[in-house]
Amino acid sequence: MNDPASACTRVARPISWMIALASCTVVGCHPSEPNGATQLNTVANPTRPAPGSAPPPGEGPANISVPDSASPPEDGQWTMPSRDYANTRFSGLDEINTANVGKLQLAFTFATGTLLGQESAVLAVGDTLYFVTPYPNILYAVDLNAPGGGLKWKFDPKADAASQGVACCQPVSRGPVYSNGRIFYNTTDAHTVAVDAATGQLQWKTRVGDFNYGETFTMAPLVVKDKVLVGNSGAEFGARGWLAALNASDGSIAWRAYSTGPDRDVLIDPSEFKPFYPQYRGTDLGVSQFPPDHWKIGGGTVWGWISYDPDLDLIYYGTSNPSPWNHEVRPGDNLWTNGMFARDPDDGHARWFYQISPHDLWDHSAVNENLILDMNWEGKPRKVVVRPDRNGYMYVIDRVNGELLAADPFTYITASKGVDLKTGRLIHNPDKIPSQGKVVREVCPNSPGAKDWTPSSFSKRTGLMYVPHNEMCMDWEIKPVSYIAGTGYLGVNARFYPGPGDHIGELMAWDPVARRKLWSVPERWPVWSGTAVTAGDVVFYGNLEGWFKAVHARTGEVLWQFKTASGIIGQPTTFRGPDGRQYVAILSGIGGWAGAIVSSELDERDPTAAKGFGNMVGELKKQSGIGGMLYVFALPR
Amino acid sequence: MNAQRATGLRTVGAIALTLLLAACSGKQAALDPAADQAATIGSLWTLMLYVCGFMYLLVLIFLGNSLWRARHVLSAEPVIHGSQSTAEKPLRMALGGWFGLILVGLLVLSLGSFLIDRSLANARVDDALKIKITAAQWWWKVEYDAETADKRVVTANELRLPVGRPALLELQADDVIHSFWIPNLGGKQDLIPGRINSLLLTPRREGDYRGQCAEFCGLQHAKMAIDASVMKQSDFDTWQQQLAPAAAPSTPEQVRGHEIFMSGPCIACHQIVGTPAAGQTGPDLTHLASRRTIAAGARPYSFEALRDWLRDPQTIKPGNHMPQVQLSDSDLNALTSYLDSLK
Amino acid sequence: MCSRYLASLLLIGCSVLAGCEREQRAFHDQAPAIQSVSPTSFRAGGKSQPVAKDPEADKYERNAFHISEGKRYYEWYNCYSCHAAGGGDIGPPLMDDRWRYGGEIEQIYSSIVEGRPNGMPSFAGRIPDQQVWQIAAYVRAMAGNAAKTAVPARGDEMKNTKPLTQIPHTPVRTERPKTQR
Amino acid sequence: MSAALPREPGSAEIAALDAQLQRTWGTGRGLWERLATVDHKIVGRRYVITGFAFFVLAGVLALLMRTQLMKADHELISPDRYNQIFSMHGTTMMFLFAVPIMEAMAVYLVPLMCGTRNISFPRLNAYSYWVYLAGGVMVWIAFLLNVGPETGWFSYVPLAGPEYSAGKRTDFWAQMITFTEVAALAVAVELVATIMKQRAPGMTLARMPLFLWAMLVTSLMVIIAMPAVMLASSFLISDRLIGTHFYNPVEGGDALLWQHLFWFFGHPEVYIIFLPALGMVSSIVITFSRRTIFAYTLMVLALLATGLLAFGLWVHHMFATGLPRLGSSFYTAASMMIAIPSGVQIFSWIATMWDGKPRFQSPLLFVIGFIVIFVLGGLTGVMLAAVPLDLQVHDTYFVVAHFHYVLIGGAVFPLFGAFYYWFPKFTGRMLSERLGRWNFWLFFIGFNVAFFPMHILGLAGMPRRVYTYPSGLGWESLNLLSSLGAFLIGVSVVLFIINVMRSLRVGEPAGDNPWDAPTLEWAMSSPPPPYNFMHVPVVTGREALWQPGPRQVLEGLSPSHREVLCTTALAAEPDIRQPSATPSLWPLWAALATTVWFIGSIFDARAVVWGAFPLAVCLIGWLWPTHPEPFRERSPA
Repeated sequence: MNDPASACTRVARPISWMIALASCTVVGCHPSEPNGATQLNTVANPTRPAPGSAPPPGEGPANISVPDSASPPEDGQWTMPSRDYANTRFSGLDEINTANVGKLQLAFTFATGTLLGQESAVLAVGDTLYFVTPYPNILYAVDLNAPGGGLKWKFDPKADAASQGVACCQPVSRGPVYSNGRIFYNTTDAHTVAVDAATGQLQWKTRVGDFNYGETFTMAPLVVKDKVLVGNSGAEFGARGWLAALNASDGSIAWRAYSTGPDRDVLIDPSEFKPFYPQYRGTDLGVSQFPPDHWKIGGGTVWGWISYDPDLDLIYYGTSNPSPWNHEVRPGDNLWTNGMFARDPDDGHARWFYQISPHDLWDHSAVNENLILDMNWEGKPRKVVVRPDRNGYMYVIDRVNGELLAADPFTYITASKGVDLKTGRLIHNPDKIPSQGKVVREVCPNSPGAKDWTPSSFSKRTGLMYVPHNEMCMDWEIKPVSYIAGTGYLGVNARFYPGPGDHIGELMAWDPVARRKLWSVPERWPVWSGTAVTAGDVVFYGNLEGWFKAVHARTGEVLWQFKTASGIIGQPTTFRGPDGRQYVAILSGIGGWAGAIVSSELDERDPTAAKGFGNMVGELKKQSGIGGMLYVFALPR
Repeated sequence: MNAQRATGLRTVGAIALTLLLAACSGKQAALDPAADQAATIGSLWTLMLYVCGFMYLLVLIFLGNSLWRARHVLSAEPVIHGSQSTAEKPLRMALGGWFGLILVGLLVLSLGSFLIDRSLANARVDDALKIKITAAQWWWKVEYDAETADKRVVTANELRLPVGRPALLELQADDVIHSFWIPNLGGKQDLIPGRINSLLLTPRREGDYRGQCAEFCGLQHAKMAIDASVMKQSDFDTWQQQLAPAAAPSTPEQVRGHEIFMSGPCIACHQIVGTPAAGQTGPDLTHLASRRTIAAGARPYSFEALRDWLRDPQTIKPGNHMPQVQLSDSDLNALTSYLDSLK
Repeated sequence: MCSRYLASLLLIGCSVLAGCEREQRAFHDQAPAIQSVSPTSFRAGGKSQPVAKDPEADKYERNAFHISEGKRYYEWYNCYSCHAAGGGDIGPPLMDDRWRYGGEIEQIYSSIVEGRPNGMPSFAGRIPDQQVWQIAAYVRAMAGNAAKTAVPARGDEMKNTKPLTQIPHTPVRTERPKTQR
Repeated sequence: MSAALPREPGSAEIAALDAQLQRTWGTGRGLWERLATVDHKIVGRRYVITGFAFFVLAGVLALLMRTQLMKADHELISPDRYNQIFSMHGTTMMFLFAVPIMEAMAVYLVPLMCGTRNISFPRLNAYSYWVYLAGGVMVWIAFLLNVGPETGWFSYVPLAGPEYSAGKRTDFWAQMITFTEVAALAVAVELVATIMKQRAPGMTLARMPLFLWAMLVTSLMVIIAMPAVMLASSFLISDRLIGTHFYNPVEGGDALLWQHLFWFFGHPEVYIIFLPALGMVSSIVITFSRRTIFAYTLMVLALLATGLLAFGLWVHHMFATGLPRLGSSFYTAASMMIAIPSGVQIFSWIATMWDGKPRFQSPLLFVIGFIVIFVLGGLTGVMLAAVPLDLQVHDTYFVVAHFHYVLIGGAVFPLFGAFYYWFPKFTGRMLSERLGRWNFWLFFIGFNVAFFPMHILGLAGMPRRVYTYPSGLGWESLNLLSSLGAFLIGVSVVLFIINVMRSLRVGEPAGDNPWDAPTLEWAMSSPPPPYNFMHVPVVTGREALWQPGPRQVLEGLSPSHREVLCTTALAAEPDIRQPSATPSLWPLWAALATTVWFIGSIFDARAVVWGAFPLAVCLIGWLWPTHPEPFRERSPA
C-alpha cells in the first residue's frame, strides 16, 4: 500500500517541495479541468496526493508555453499516451535528473506474450500500469504493489484473427487511455472497448468499423469530456477515413466525421466552417476533389494523435494519405485527406482545415501529433499548434483560424520545393512527379517520412521539442491498381534507402521559437519510438536495436542507456510509483512498419518487402531479437 | 517482249490508280483527313507523290529508251574503253543533270517535310482539350481532363472529340510499347512505359473513325482498336454530362446481373462508377452499352456479341486477360442484361 | 547434303515436340478441379501435408506462360500489397522455404481459394480457377520451386540492389529546401 | 586445263601440274574429308544451298501468313502461332537468308575474282558455316517445337523482355543472333583480308571489279554494324537469363536503348544486303551490255557513300517514339541523302545498257526487274524519311510494301540474276533460259501483285503484324490480291528449283566462259578446279578477260604446298607467299563446342563459363602449329 507521507519524505528535496508547493498554489487551487483527469484520483487511488511539478511561472522559457488548461499539473500519473491534451509528453517528475540518471536500474520486467511490434504507451494510473499488446490486443494491468510487478488482471477482447490481414504495418496498438475509472482502447478488428480499470471487466464493446473493408484500429483513443474519440486505420486498403466520437457512458456513436465525401459526411457546416485559405471553401470538396465516386475508397484515415484545447474547446487531428498510393488513380487535391481538422468535440463540426500535402504523392500521411503551444509570434502572442510532419516540414499553424505561420524543413527534402506561405500549398517537385512505368528516384523523405507517428515531446523547462525523426529516401514506381475490398490498395513499388548523412535516425531537439534544430543524437537505424521528457531535463527514447536511452534535454548528451531484448518502438512514460519513487516504463518489442522485417521474419532479398523497408533494414535482423517485454526502470534505492 | 512489258506496266498502273482511290476514303484511311494534322500530312503526301512519281517516270523512260535502242543489237565485241565511246559525253552531261535534279528534288522534299513538321510541332495548344490515354495489353484507357477531378470522364476504347477544338493527348503505357494511331486524324505516336508522349489533333470534320495500335504489342496486337468520333461541341458536351455514375439496375434480371457482377471476379478488374466496382486493370464499364464496340474493337456492340464475349472471351480474342468465367446460361443472360443497361 | 542434315535434325526436333510443355499457351480454362478444399479449416503449418498430386496442376508450374500470367495476376489481385514481391509484408514471405499452410501447388491453390485464418482472405469466386492456378504456379516460382527453365531471371520490377543513384553518405547536407514567403 | 590461260608448256606438263595441285588442294570423297574441307568453293556452295533452303522455308511461312490474311476475320492460324510465324519469317529472311547468302556468294566468288587459290583464313570460313548452320537449325527446331520467337525480328523490349515474353522463345532468338553474327563477322573478316591482300598482281584498287568493291564495303559495314546487334542481343539474353537490367527502366536501364542499338545495326543491315546485290548487278550489266561500266569512279564512290550514310539514319525507324522532333529532321535529311548515290548508280547501269549492246537473257531480265522495282522502293523510302509522313505510314503495310520493294527488288532479284549468271560457273551447266523467263515473269508479276497493293493498304490504315483484320475497312480485296501475288511468287520459286534440278542433270554444258564475261572467275574451267588457278594470273586492265593480247601469269607458288600469293593492298604488287591452312576437323569441333556453349547458356547461365572450356580446347587444336615454315621468303616478282 502506498503511504503518501513516506513517499513525500523520501522524494523530499528542497527544490521539489518548492515546485510542489508552487504548483499547488497556482494550479491545484483552480481545479477547473473539464477532462475528468482530476477526478481519477478518487477512483483509482483516492489516498494518493497529486503534488504537481510544473515549473513555477517565470521559470520556463520565454516566448513559449503550454496552456495550462491543456496540460494539467503533475500528479505522478500518466493517464493518456500523449500525457496531456497538449501532447507534450512532459512529466513534471524530477527525481530522475541529469545528475543521477546514469544510475538508473531495471526495476522489473513483464512479458507481453506477443512478438509483434509493441507500440503501446504504458499508462500509470494509481498503483497500476496498463498497456495493450499488438493483436490479440490483450490489455494488461500490472500491479505496482506486487514485488517485481505482478499481474493484476488481463483482458482479452477476442478480436477476430482475420483482421490481422488488413493491418498495414502489423496489428499494433498505440495504447489505452484512462478516464474516469475506465480504460478505453481499440482493437485490431475495429472495435472500441471500455474496461473497468479496477477489475478488468468489460463495460461495453462497440464495433465502430468493418475490417472486411480494410478498417482496423491502431490508434489510442482520446477522451474529451464525455466522448471517446477514435479514428480508423486502413488507407492502405482503401478504407474511407473518419474520426468518431463514442459516448463514454455506453459506447454509442455520438458523431462520425469522415475525411472524404460530401460535406454532411465530413460534418462541415458552412456557417461554422471557416478555413483560412480559399481552396478549402466550397461545397462538397471532398467529392469534387476526387474522381467520380472515388471518395468512397479515398482513404484519409485518422490513426494518429488528437490534441485538445479546452480553452477554445477544439480538437485537432490530422488525416492520413488518400488511397491508393498511386496518385494517378486519384487526380485532384483529394480533400480532406492529408490535412488537419479543427473540430468541436461535442458535435464534431469542423471549424477549420489546413491541407498539409494536397494530392499526396508519397503516402505522407498527415497524422502526426499537434503540440498545443502558445507562442510569441513576431511580437504578438499567438495560439498555435506545432507539428513535425512526415513531409519534412515543421509546421506552425494558428490554432484559432488555421493560418499557416511557418513550415520549416527539418530534414533533407527533394520531394517538394517548399511550402508557399501565401496560399498554404505544398509545392511538389515537378521532377519527381511519378508516372506510369517510370521510377522516380531519390525521393526524400520516403513514405514513412521524415517523421512517422512516433511522437515528439515538449519540455516546459527547456522550451524545446524532442523529435524522433529519420533521414530516408526512396525509389518509387507506380502501377495500375484495382480496388478489391479487403486487399491492399497501393499501386506502388517502393524501395527505401538511407538519405544523406552517416545515420538514418536521430533524436532532434528543435527550438520552436528560433525555428531551428539545436542538437541531435544520431542513430544507425530509423528511430521508431516515441519520446518523453521530464522536469529532470532527461529525454527518454529507444532505438530499433533495443537500446533505451536517456538524453540530456539541453545538450543532447546520452547520459544512460540500457539494452533491452528487442527493438524499441514503444512510447516511454514516467510516473511516480506507489512507493513514491519515479519510474520509467517502456515496452520493448520490434515490429511496426520499420521493424516488420525482423518480427514478421520477412525476406529482405525482396527490396519491396514491408513496402520498401526490405531494401534498407535487413541487417537489423542480426541486431535485434524478436520479443515483447515491459521494462520498468528506477533509481536504486 | 517490250510490248509485253509496256502492257504489264500499263495494267499495273491502271490497277494502281483505281486502288489508290480506295485509300482515299474510309474510316481508317490516312488520305481521308478529318483533322488538320492528317490534312497537313496529306498535302506532304501529295507533294511527295508528284515529285517521286516524276522521278520514277524519268527512270522508266530512260530505261525503256535504252532497251528500245538495244532491240536490234546482237552479240558483238565488248566495248573495253567505254570512256572513249561517243555517247560518253552526252551521258556525262545527262548524269550531271540527273544529279542536279535529284538534289533539287530532295531539297524540295526535305524542305517540305521540315516545314510541315515544324507547323505540326508548333501548333497552338493553349485551349486544347486534355485527354490522357493509357495503353495496355490490349485496350485503351481514355481519361478526359476536367476542371475538378470529379468531372473527369473515364472511358475505354473510344475517343470522342468536339469538332474544331484541338485535343492534346497525353500518351502513356502500362506494360509494353504501343502506338496510338487514328489515320484520319493524324500521325501515330508511340506509348512507351515510363515516358509521356503527346499528340495534338484538331478535328475538322464530323464523323466516325477508327484507330488501331500500330506497334506490335503481343498476342492481340491485331485486336486493339479505338473507336473515334468527331462530333459537334454541343453533342460532345451532352455526352460528357451524361457520363454521370452508372444507371442503377431496374429490372429483376438486371438486379441479378448486378449481383453476379459485384460478387464475382468482374469487380476485381473493372470499374463501374456508382457501384463498389473500382477495378483499374480492366476497362471501365460505367457506360459500356453506349459504346459501339466491345473488347477494343474486336466485335461491334450488341447484346448477343456481349453475351458471346462474356461466355468465352478466349475464342473471340485468344490470349487476352479477360478470363473465362463459368456461368450458367441464365446467369450469363442476367449479367449481359445488366451490362447492357449501362448506357 | 546440307538439306539432308537439316531434314534429319528437323525430324529429331519433331519427335520431341510432344514433350515440350514449357511453351504451351493454353488460353482456355483447363483448370483441374481440386477436391481437397475444406472451406475454413485450419491446417497445421510448416510441413506439407500429403496431398494427392494432380498431374494437371503440376503442368502449371512447368509452363512458362502460366507462370508469367500468374505474375501478372499476382499484381492485379493485389497479392503484392501483402506479400510484396515475395518478401512479405502483412502476409508472410513467399520466397523463402517456410510454408505455414503447405507449399505444394495444390496447397497454395487452397490457401488462395479458401483463405487462411490469420488474415489471408478467401478469393473464392473472385479469381477464376485457371488464374488461381497460374498465381499458385508463380508463387511456387518465387520460392524457386517451379521448373527453372520456365522462370525468367527477373521481372521488370525493383530488385534488391543498391540503387545506382544512391546519395553518397556525407554528414554535410547539400541542400536545404527554402520555404517560400 | 584453263582455256583462258596461256598454254605454252606441253599438255603432259600441264597434266602433271594439275595432278600435283589436285593432290595439294583437293578434297577427298570420304565423309571426314568432306567435313574437314576448307575449300572456299565447297563451303560457299554449302552456304548458298543452306541459305536458299532458309529462303524457301521463310517463303513458306510468308505463304502461310498470306493465306491467313486472305480473308477478313480469318481465324485459320492462332495469334500465338501467327506471331511466331511472322517473327520467324523476318528473322529467317534477314539473318539466315539475306546476309548469309550474300556472303556465301562472296565466299565462292571473291577468291575467284581476285585470282587467288583460296580465301584467307579458310578454317575460320569452315567454322563460320558450321556455326551459321547450327544457329539456323537451332532456331528452326525451336520454332517447330512451339518455342519460336514471338516478338518479331526486331524484338522490341519490354515485349521481348523477361516480363512479357515467357519461356525460352526469345532466348532462342537472341542466341540465334549471336550464332549468325559470329558467322557473318568471320566471313566479313575473311573477305576484307582476301580482297585487300590476295588480289592478283596488277589488280590495283582502280581495276577491282565493282563486285569486289561492293563486298569490301559490305564486309566493312558488317564489321562495324554487327557488333551492335550482338551487343544488343547479349544484353537482352542476359536480362532474361541472369537478371541484368540493361533494358529495365526500373533499375536504370532503358527500353529505347534496345531500339537504338538494334537500328544502329538494323539500318546498315539493309545496305549490307543491298550492296552485294549492287555488285552483282554491275557484273551482270557489264557482261550483258558488253561495255565497261559508265562512270566507274562514281560507282565506287557511290558504294562508299552508301556504306557511310547507312550508319547515320537509324533514327528514322524511331520517329514515332517521341524523340525531339527537331533532331529527327536531321535524320530526315540524312535518309534522303542516300537517294543520291543510289540515283547515280541507277543512272550508270541504264547508261551502260544505253550505250552498250545488251543481250536480254535471264540474268539481265532480273536486273531490269530490279531497276523497275527497286527505284519504286527507293522512292517510297524517301517518303518514309519525312517525319510527318512517316508518322502516318510507319508500321503499316506501306512500310511492308516499301521494304519488300527494296529488299526483294533490291536484293532478291539481283540474287536470282546472279544465280542464272554464275550457275554455269558453279556447276558447269547452263540453266534453262525458257524456264528462266517463266521464272522471271512470274516472279515480277507476282511480286507486284503481292506487294503493290500493300502501299494502298498501308495508306488505308492497315497496321503491320496483325494476325487478322476486321471486314468493312476496304482491306479485303487488296489483301486477297496480295495473297494471290504471293502464291505466284511461290510458283516462280518452285520453277526455279525445278530449273536447277533439271539443269544439274541435263543442263547444257557451259564451258569456261559462256557469257564472255570479263572477270577472273571465268578464267578457269567450270566448275573450277580445287586450286582455282594453275598459275597466278596477272591483271592488266579493269575487265581482265576482255583485255587484248596474251594473258600473263606469275609462277613460283609451290604446287606441293598450300600457298597463296599476297599482294600489296593498294597497287597489288606481289608481296609474300603465304601458307594457306590445310583441311581440319577442328573448325567443326569448335563450331560444335560453340553450339553447346550458346545453347547451354540458354538453359543454364553457368554454361557461359563451363561451355568456354571445350571451345578453348578446340581452338588450341585448331591453332596448333603444324606448318614447319609459317613464313617464306619474298616471292620472285
